[in-house]
Amino acid sequence: MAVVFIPTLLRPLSGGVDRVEASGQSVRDVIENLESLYPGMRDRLMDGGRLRPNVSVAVDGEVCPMGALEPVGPASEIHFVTAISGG
Amino acid sequence: MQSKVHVRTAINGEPAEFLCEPRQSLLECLRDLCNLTGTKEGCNDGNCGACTVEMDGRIVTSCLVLGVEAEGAQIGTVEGLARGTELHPLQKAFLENAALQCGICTPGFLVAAKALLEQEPEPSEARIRLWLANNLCRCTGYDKIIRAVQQAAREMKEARP
Amino acid sequence: MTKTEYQVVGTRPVRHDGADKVTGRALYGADFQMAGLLHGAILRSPHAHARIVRIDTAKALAYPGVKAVVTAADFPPAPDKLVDFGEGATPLAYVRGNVLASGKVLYRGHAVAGVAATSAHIAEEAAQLIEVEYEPLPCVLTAPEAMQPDAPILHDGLRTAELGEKAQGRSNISEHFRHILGDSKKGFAETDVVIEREFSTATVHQGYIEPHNATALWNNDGRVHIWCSTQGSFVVRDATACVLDIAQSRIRVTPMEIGGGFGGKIPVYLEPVAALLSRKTGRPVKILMTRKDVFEGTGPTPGSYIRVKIGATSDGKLVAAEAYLAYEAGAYPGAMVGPGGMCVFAAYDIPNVTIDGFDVVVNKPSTAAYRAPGATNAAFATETVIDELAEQLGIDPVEIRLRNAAKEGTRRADGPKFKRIGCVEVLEAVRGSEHYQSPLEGPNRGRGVAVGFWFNVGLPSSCTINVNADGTVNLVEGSTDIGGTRTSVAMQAAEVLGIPVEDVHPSVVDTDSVGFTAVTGGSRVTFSTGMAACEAAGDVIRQMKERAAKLWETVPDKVEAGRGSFRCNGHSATFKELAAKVGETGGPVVGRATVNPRGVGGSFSAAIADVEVDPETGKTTVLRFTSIQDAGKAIHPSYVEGQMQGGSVQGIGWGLNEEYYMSRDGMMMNSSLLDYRMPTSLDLPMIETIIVEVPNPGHPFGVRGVGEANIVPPPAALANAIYRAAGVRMRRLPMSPPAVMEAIWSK
Amino acid sequence: MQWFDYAAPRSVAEAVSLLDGRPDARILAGGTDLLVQIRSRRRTCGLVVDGKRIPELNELSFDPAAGLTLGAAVPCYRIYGDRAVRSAYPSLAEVAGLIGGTAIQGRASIGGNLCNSAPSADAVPLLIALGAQCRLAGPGGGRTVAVEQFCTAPGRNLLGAGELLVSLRIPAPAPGFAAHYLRFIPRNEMDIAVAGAGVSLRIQDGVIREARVALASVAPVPLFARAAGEALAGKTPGPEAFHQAAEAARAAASPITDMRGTVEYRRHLCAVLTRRALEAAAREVH
Repeated sequence: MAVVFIPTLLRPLSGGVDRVEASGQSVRDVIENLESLYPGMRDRLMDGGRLRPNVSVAVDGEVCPMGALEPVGPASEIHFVTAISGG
Repeated sequence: MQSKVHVRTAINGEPAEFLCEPRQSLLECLRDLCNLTGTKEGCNDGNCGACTVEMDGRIVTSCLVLGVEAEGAQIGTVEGLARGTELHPLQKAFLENAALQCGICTPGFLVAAKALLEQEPEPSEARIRLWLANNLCRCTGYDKIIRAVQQAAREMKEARP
Repeated sequence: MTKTEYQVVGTRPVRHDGADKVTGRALYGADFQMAGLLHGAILRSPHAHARIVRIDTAKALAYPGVKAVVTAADFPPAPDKLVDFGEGATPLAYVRGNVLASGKVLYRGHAVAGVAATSAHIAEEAAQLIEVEYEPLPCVLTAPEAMQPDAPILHDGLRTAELGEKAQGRSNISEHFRHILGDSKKGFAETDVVIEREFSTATVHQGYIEPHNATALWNNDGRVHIWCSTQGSFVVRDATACVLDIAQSRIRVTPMEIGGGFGGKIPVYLEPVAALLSRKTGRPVKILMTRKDVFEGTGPTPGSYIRVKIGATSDGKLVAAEAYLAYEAGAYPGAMVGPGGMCVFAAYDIPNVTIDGFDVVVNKPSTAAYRAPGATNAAFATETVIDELAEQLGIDPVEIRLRNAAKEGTRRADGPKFKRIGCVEVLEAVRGSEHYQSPLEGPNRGRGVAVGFWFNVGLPSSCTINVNADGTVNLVEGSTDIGGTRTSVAMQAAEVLGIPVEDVHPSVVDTDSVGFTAVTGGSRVTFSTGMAACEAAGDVIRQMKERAAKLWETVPDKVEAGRGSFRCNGHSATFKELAAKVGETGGPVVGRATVNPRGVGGSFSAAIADVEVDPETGKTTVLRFTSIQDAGKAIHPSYVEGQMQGGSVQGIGWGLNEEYYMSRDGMMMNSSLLDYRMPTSLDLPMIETIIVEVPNPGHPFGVRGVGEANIVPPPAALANAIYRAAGVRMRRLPMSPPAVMEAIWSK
Repeated sequence: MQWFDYAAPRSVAEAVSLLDGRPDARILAGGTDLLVQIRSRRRTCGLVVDGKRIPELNELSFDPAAGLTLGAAVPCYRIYGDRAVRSAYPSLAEVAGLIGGTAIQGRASIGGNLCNSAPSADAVPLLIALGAQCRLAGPGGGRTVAVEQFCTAPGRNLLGAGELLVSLRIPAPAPGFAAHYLRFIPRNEMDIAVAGAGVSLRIQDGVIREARVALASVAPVPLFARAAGEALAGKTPGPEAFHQAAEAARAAASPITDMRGTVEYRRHLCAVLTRRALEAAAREVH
């Protein structure tokens, strides 16, 4: 099962838990499973099947261009991070 | 009555003439009337040096010269630096030293540096920095520009008989 | 590990566009000419905050030579949607509102109307004839003031967002984020020394020498062609399409040469206005900004208010840290405080961290990216607090950083663990440098160091490589070249193909002629577009093997390729020889690749600054300066050095003199290059460079982007140096002579 | 930029007749201030009268007895390039090299610097210290005024309708005379003085016989700090005398707070710069 790190601002939804195991083949699956654990989580992270604007996902430390469609490994670490651009 | 002025001048050693409004700067006349767009506008108030040209043997910021003032003058622009296909030693040195990044300030620096080396063939680093302080570059931090001018000075010295 | 031997990578060839750029032939946006061209001008708001009551364009339209006037009323109705052009998602209404103000003006310099006329002078005169009746409103100019409950509100509809949830009630805070790692309260309890300081930094501008420009032609077939100087031609296409509510395929953007950007030439300002004016007139319209327009009407980088608290044990181990960052977004949200929060403690392995960030709108120009956006402000705070800690603990400032340096596996405050990074190597290079080792002598002199980080980005790039019969190739890319990237990209293709870099002819083409390519920004071109070039070159090699196999009557897999030659069963052919035969073996060879890479390698950079402070005037002179940066692998070392030197000097300007000096009513008082004091050649020493190479495993040659991290440490390094020279801790940028003098007086 | 007409008269009389009755006419010398002001709509102008083709405005001549005649339109580079100026008035050569950068000095003139009448004009405090006189020409004939009387308010001076500055006359330096101008700018070039101090000293037999001090950027006009100079007369050059003069300069200053500095900072700089300029001038005498 992948380890999902709950973003600080969503920890009220998880009762303060900062990481949780969740299964799923893709980031979207994982979020759906997270939703069943902590209702309300999905809408904070996704909007219409895609990650919300300005939310990026990092799987195993790499920011993933495919977002919600990104495949997730059985022991992946998943973080939701600020999207970075640059000058 | 608003009427344009016929100006006869010489640009890069060739006779040139144009018809301009008195309010048009030499920079505008070069760029818009003579199609010499190598001279750039960065600030239009004399503080960036991107529009530096030679006028009667002196460098000036062409944004602060009226086109009508070019009557009878000798104007030198970046387009006049190379001789045919042979680049000026400064142009070569700028390329070899990676002394340009975006390149927008480069024409002004080249024209200014050429005037310096013609007047003072062996300037010190401090002298180069002072002379070029009228030319802003935001990309390079000046380091490679100064080195390029130093290299060109050396090469021009060696090339002299 | 053995060092890979490269033929091209790591050499210093002359850039492909060099001759054009030293002869004045290179065509920048302002140089564009076309038959029938009209010239535009923009009318800008004289108020920092006002309601637009009425706009009367009659007098302007009647002025001889004027062909058209446009205002926000000329935009089609705005669909309510979010748009993202690579710099973060934002409501379309905000993007459009910044192009031409609608209802309210939100900063002095806010564009209100555009005019097209037969000459630029006439357009400018006519703009002054547009009558705008304003109802001035109170303005708010700094983040702390704008966050007050009774502050004037810029946007009635703005609600504070916290990761997908919007707060109730109007506010100037568009976003709040928080990162918690460990437990900072508990952490501080375990420390021996805690230092907490407040900082503020002024709004500064990227200061590119070329003002913004755009020419647009709304053609009779309904397609719009735009020529402009931009960091991202596809961004201009997509943003203009959104603003005008037309299909992006109706727009073609030809990127002209660009005279500097540093993040500031990503947003659109003039392009949609020029397009509207062209539609009204049926003629091409060119608009050039003045320098004042650039300062007042484009996107500088945020001013900020920052609090940083760091605690350490007596042996110099950092245990806990907290940061509070409030960045001024300007008129519309998007202050890049997110990256600031991700970078504020990035250089350190600290187990207990809390970071709060606020994106705050104020009545100043809508900010844009500027070289490692958000990171420099944050590092100024952190790196001066670290310096104080080192002093209090009696530890060398480089040593304390090394003891706590982030490394592979260090968990960042925002969650993920670092991959392979070069923070330790950069700090070791500082410590080992001749500069740091040599003593600094003399009165009123001091040395400071600081370190900084920038993530860099990947994002999509496309590339095609066409093989010519003479053995050269034409490389087609979409990354506008601001500092020699045609060459750094071509070098990578040449390395893969095994041919001289002079045999690669790179072209930056328009949006109809190459696949989508994201902006030249985020230090991504040599990384991402370079990777696309590598892959396209690999595609060429694959096809060339097929051609060789045909010639030698074998299968492609049996053909070996390397260093520009192909071999199989005693046959061999050089790339050039094989290229001559592509016609007879099946026709043209075109390699292609698109990438959207992960594996972006972040870059650490450090600075060593030696200064002398005149105790009677407060003026700081930079005596010696060294920039150290991890480039992963320097493709073209001269251009890596150039990025380091340029970024350092921008950082020096930011640190010492640059600022938007605002009047109380929101007017920038120093909107010229005379009074906005960017460094001149006379203000600087040579900028020494040390390139560190900790290869990025995510790139074929190990590249880490080097465009940005170098601007991050200089202000802090200077502040630390000033402290040693003059005995004053500077916590406000810029550290201009009057500011330093005042600090000396209040010692 | 608004439309204007252009004329390039060949004589002072022709220039006066062009200016007379045209309140919207402006004399153009180097144009480095005028064109910027017209372009930014800070000055209106319907007629630009180019002074550079008038011989008297281009005169640069030194007479050991009568002193220096400096035509109003003589560009800075000619001033610091002139051997006689460099030898007799090194401070003048130096100040000509302070105005703008190299390319600006190809055009900008000291006369223009004076006529622009900015409180920050670098050349004007030095001209005051040098005891320079302005030679004006107008419809009613010519007149001569001391430089310290020329500027009347920021951007304003006592040039009347139809009147123009023809030249400056600077007395020949007496034995034991030296002058110096120092300004403070945050950058090292291309900047406007936060404060400036122009001083002159005539030292005879180890005693200051005469001294003048003038200040830039600390009053509505370039300021003749008479008391600071008078404080030096009869004193031995040295730290004590210079300190007193510096304090008198500080007291004379009435600066404002703006983007270049605060009131307090500028007063402080007045004292520092006056002292440093006096030290430099005294060094030059010896």
